[in-house]
Amino acid sequence: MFNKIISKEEISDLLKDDMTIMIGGFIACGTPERLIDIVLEKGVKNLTIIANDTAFSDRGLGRLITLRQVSHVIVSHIGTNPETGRQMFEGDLKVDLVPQGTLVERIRCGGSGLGGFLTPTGVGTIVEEGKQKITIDGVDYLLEMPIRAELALIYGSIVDKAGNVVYNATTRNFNPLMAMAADTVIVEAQKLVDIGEIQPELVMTPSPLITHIYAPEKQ
Amino acid sequence: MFNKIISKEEISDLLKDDMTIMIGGFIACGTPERLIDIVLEKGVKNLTIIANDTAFSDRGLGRLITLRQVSHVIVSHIGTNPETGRQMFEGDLKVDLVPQGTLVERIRCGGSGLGGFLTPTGVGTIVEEGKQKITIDGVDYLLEMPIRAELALIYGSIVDKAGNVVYNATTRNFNPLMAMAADTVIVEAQKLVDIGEIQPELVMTPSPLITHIYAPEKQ
Amino acid sequence: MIEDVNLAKTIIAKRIAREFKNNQLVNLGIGLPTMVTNYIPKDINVIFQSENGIIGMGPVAELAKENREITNAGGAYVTVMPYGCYFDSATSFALIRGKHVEYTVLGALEVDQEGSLSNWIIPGKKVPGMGGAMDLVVGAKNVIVSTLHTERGRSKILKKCKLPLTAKHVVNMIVTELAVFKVTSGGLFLSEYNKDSSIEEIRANTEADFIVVEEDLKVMDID
Amino acid sequence: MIEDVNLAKTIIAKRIAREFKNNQLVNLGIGLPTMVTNYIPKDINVIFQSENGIIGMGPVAELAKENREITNAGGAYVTVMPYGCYFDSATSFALIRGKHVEYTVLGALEVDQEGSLSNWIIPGKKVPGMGGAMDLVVGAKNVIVSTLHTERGRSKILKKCKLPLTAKHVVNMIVTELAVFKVTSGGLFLSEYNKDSSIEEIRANTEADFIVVEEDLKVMDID
Repeated sequence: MFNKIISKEEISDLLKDDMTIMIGGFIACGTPERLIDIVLEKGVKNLTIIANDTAFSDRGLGRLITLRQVSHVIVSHIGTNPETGRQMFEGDLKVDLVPQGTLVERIRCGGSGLGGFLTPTGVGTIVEEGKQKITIDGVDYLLEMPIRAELALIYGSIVDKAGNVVYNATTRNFNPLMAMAADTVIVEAQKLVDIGEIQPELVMTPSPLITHIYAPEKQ
Repeated sequence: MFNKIISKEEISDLLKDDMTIMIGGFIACGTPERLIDIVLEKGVKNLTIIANDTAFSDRGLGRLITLRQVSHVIVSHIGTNPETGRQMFEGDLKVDLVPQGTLVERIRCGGSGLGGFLTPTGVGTIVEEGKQKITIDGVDYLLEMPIRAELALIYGSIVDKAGNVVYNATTRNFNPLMAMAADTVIVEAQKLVDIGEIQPELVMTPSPLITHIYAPEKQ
Repeated sequence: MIEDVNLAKTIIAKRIAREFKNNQLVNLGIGLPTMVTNYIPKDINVIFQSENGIIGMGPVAELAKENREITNAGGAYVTVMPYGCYFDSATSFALIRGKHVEYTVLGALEVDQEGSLSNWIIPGKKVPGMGGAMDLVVGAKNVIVSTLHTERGRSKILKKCKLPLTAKHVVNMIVTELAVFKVTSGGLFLSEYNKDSSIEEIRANTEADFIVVEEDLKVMDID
Repeated sequence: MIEDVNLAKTIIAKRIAREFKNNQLVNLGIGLPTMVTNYIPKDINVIFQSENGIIGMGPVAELAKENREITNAGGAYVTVMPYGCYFDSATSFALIRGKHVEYTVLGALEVDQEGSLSNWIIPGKKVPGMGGAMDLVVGAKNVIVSTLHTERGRSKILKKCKLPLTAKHVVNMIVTELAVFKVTSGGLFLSEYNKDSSIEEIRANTEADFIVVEEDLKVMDID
């Protein structure tokens, strides 16, 4: 009935130079490391990466920066990966820093058919540069815009064969939001289970949002 | 450590005439019927109710309309309760109809510290009357505003003594959003359990959002 | 004309049921649209969304087997498929507005040749409210209107809706017991006709202007 | 002045720990703010929020007992209390911006007498990014800045921040090893002083203008 399991080779074929990719995770917790392996192996270049942070130079999506496959990151934090800062100062990597709450809400917006939202975060700081400011009842807000990607690579602790996803503990972070905001969504299943094994209340990403399932243990 | 269990009498004392109250539920599924009983018994008047719909004349929050305790409803649908339409046509009840997706997003906004959001829903219809229209990349959006209440009455299928809430099946609907958007939040616990009995991934409303727990079975 | 209303509705439901592909996510309105579930081809798995918080909605619950915590958007007790799941209303409408629902099928008070739809209010008479309809027609990838071709002899498909709109320029397809129309930026096209009817009968019962491209015209697939 | 940096930090952490009431929801920044957990009075239950998706965060996980799926906002492996729960980042910042977090405690590069804060960038030198700090200071009900009073002999509490701001006019309280200040619309008030220091020493080491109301002035409670 559902036929979403995909191989390493099929994923590799989906990857192109110049792509915009969202990658789930928070400082490499809840990050699809085995999917990142495939991006590394394929060696695609000039990527734009949307993520919470750039993790470490040898862990998480930081590995893509170390190998210079990325030309632009849109993130809230780069402090854990000195390589990001180095490439930025050398002029090789464009870094857009976005407040974390604004970044995740922009992703939600991009996946929810909303045209933007008003947030008080960033008012009176350099974050407001180039943005429309709207005052309501005397309070200033920035109009922040939705963001989407061609591809989202996410992590799932438990995934059923229909594509329903459960994220354990703090692996949830950006993953369920990104699953709504990309044209193609691939989940790396830490554990793949049969349909019916997940309590329906526990599902955090409904199956129709998942395009493909990658189950490294089954390879 | 946590001391959130509240009695019928204490709840009754919190209720006042002219209050704005959010009530969870979707056509009386996931509605706190026993909390509504207390509002009926107290007989407070001139209430403003924010909810998805007005349920039935003898079930759900429709009972408050039947007893003429409500002067204003902000809902997406009144079709299941002819009494609402009757009082509206007689001029006794003010009815604001809001598209369901806009209504729930306004509640989320009210609980999330956002100043508003842009939605394509309602553009070109009477819903746009009196609202700011913002055009982005040639697409028209309505700027919709946050909404909050003094009190939220919600239903929880399983509630622990700290106030963590699980909603079974379709009882979830508006409940977790309303739990974020009111100054005081009372949950009616269908089943009250000890701390530690709920899997932490399954919690749908975190305990700090719940002010009081009402457990009718314990009364 | 097909005088038997139940037969007419069955024709509409059957035709719409042929529209879906495997594993597509579909939201059906209350009433006629819900009848579509009875005619889904056996080799096609359609995933039903209910805007009160279900993906993978199954049939209505059997009597005495109802679970009071599982209802559909009309308040009826329903079942859920093994691949199903639940979510809150904010997530539900994020899915709906965010173009994650492939098809929405709704009834109409009026629909017009520009793809505008009125189905939520008759001012001064009947005011049920829009519920989730305004979000559904704006957000779903494809909007199908299911309607009897005429009501009390009057065409339901107009040049321009007169009642307050549910949304402007959103309908992709109109299915009646006599015909299937496609709404495009170039106008309303008759794409299929009921073999028991005729283009002349359709024209006589349709207020809207529509275009017929003979070589593209097909017979409605309802057998 | 207190020359021992560790002692200074301990004083700050101890004082901030006295600020919380039972069952309040608190978010602590990385570094000095995290030290506060060590000094919460035994009769007070503070509920810790971690913006990566925890309410009810417990102590750092013991070595070899780490669960790789449970980290804090700094990426360290932590534990969770029995009353704890998890959520996604959109929900986390809905809680933060929505004034559901009672206190946020953060470090500062600079803080000023108007309650503005700079703690995320030194242009051209150090650009870690703001992470969740901008949302936390705008959204939390109370913003406490924890900072050593001076750095390399220079006051951290300025008339006006010179570095790019994290937010304008948001700080409620500044706690250093020498003093506690309250930021009000009427200006910066010295509310407490370390009994091993003096108002003169505080004035000599503070660039900001501050007001002293003798009858309201207290000794810092850090024993």
